[in-house]
Amino acid sequence: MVFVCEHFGTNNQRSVSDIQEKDRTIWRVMPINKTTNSFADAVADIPSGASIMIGGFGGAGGQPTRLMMALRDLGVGDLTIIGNVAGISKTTGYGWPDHLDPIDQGMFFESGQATKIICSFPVPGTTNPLSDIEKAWREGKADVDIVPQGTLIERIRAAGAGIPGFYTPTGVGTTVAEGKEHREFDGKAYLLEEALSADYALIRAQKADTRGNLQYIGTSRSFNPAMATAAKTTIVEVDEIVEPGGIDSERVGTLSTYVDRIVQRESGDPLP
Amino acid sequence: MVFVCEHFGTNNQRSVSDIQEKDRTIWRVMPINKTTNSFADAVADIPSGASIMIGGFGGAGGQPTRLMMALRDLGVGDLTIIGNVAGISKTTGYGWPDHLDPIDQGMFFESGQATKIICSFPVPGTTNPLSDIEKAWREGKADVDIVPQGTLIERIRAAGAGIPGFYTPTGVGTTVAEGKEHREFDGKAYLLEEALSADYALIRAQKADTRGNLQYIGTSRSFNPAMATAAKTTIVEVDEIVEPGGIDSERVGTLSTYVDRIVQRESGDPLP
Amino acid sequence: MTSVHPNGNDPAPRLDRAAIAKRAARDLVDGSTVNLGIGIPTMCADFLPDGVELLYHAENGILGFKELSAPGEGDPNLMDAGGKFPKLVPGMAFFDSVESFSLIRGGHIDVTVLGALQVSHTGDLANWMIPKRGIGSIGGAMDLAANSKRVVVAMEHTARDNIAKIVDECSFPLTAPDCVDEIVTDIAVIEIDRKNDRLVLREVAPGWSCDDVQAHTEARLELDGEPGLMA
Amino acid sequence: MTSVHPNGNDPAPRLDRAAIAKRAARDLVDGSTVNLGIGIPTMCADFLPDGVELLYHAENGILGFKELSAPGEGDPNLMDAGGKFPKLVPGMAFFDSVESFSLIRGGHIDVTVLGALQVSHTGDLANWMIPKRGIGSIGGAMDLAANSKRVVVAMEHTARDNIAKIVDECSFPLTAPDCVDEIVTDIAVIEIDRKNDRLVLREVAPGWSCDDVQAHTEARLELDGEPGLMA
Repeated sequence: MVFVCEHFGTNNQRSVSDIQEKDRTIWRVMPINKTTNSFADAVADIPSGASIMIGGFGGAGGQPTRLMMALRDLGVGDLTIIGNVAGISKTTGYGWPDHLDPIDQGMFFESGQATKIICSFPVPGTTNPLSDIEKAWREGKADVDIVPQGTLIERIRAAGAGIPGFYTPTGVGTTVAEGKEHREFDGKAYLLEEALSADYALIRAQKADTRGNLQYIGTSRSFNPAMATAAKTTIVEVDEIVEPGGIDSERVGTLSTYVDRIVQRESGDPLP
Repeated sequence: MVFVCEHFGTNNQRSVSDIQEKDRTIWRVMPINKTTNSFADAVADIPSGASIMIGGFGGAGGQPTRLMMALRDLGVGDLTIIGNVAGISKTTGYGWPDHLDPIDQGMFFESGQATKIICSFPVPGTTNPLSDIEKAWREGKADVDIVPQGTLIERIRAAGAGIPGFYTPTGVGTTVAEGKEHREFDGKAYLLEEALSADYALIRAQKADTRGNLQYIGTSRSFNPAMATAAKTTIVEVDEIVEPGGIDSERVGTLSTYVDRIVQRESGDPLP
Repeated sequence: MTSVHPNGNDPAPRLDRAAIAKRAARDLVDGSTVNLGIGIPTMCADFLPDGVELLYHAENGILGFKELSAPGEGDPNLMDAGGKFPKLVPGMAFFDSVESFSLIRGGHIDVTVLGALQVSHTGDLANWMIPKRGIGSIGGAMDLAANSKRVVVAMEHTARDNIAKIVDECSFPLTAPDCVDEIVTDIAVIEIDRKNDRLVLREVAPGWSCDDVQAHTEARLELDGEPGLMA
Repeated sequence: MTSVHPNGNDPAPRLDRAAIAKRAARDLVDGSTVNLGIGIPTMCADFLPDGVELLYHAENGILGFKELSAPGEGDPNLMDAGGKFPKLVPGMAFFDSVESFSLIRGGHIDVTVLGALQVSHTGDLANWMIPKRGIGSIGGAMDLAANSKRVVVAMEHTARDNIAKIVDECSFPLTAPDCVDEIVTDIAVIEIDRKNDRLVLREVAPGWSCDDVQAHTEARLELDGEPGLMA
């Protein structure tokens, strides 16, 4: 056991899983195992009318694609979707490898399940065809609440962090500011923005341990870590589930306290 | 160059430095090198009257001890110090190995250089001797502004993140709330707290690359990453300076944009 | 501030600090994220019921720590909030103070166990400053007390000279109003029914009657069924 | 909204998109943290002066990216804000959207280069919504425009049918008021003197006179010395 402390300060490349292998008997594993058997099981209790955060930035990386498909298959309706660059991959290919047909949040508007989206980027570039979200909006079937991206992520972060409201310079003097409280600090104007929480967060990570600690990779962090903190129930799609210690303690991107259910993708899943 | 992309999604244990070794010629290094030769040089422009954030939590880990000693030697006065568990190690041994004499923020009050501290924990436990900060306060030589720890770190974070003010539940109904705006959200009372910035941040990290990206270890993050974002000038004490690529892109705890100067400790420094 | 029982007339020995911790530990639910304050609260970790494991949070930035390193073997880069050096164990996570207090303030701590100078009959907590010292340390106490899902006070029932700590109104500066759910002391377990602003005596120490406990308590205690025996 | 020069009477060819990007790139200072919008702004990266290297920020969570992966070789887990796949290079850093927009909103981006639908004489920027579409995408544009230390617009000087884009007052919804510092177009470089709410014509394209540029500009242009030649 001395090994751990002697080397902690000097050899940071060593991961905890190495230690575990050296002296497995000294560690006990938390009995809480958040692994869920299937994507269908993981979303089965989501009711009609729920508000649902969907992680990622737009594009395939960091998007909980299999959880989204399970929610679509569940068929519940009157959903409010909260996401970032929402539903533009299908018409533009945004963030998807060329050889794949993109899948995005538009699926819930195409299926008629969603009646509202809160996002920063619902409309593809001006020369692109309409997204499913934009179509639903034109037909009067969906409300679209467009929020500046920095304000959107900060509102989500605030919900998880116990901050009910904060002031931001972004949006002052624009349509975003309409109806909002303005306040000056040091002679400059700011808007009051409020926390944004949800009933469920569907997020994506690279790896989870069985307790629910999460590790992210590359730019696939995006909205996922903040959303994990801001929903009543957080459900995570991962490429791999490992035992505690299988994620380096220095690389935990979301603490297990925030996570309710984890589902592992099938190995060799053709979707990114 | 294909190597990078082929393996990125599948082998996350590989660090960027490995790639650099495989094909060193393809990378160019940013010309900006933030390395500073000595601790004395790094703090030399700090004037009397400056406000100075000092990183760490309390204890040796994450404390920029050598930068603090250089600032003491510089001798400038009328300083405002911003820190967390400020100045209690010397009287209690808090967070220091048993065989070493603790060094803490109290040094600036013992030397008479500091006239104010903003912190959460200036007083050692009730049965311990007075800290240097408490002594200076009793003698009327220093103001002490005591802020709840979560509010303190959030105010620092807010300064770096462009949030001039936010509402928090912490402190409502206590002396901390006196004179502050109260506001209800969903029937619950909150306090308005304002951003807290500084002229300088002296922080500590395990490793820096020459551009100023920082890597932290263990619990030595604490106040350091937020302080790096909230000061006009951020000066960093590290155990090791490496070339860009020497820190895994997944492990950058502070972005180089926030960092102005980095100083490497001597190898074998007896202080933690 | 008066001595509630100036003659110190105890009908039976009070429980020791370990026994207080053991009793407080009995209510901790498996898998909870908990923050244990310094002193008796920290000792709860040594008395968990069989099969119960907790996820320990320290506000300086760890989740999932367990026992401390042996003397002389700790590393300053792996410290807990009390300034001690835990061991590195699998499943641990490190994070900075922003994230640590987001977790606290956001209401994600299931249970906080802490010590107190005074607790009022409405659950007000005072534990950060003794007025006569003129200055005190708030640290993370206000965040933890105001925002944890459940706040348990584990402490000795009275201060020196039998001064009451469970009082009608706190005379010491508050850490947070209306926050304490349960008080575990060396002579009683008291539930704070915060909806009705009343203290309910749930358990008494062996050899102590309800009247004995009341005699050591400034605030009025109510009964809701016969109190059990602390064990 | 009217055509400022209905006959499209150009005295000389306008610069192409690459030349606009090249001119905008000339003002970028070595070591700056920059965010380049989609289109002409992105092309700035191809025309940096010798010895200048920039730290590229993409709001989805990268700092320090450079060129893109070859077609078919990108990884969705390493995307830029335009949905393309950069290469992994040493010194890169990944972070989440909270940190990315803290960097932006906190004023840590040295220069943002972006496109525009309209810019007013006071530096108001409109670039997120065409009113006739009825809906638009804000994305990170408001945060970047409102909070970057310096905002440069790189765009074609007029819209289709010679409709003015540099106007007295924006008729399109604003991205941010009073934020643009410089406009680089295919016929001119215009500084926005925001203290005095005036546009100063700094450079003209080869073959273009100040009057020619003014004829394509709704807002009044002022001179502060003889304009240089764009090159």
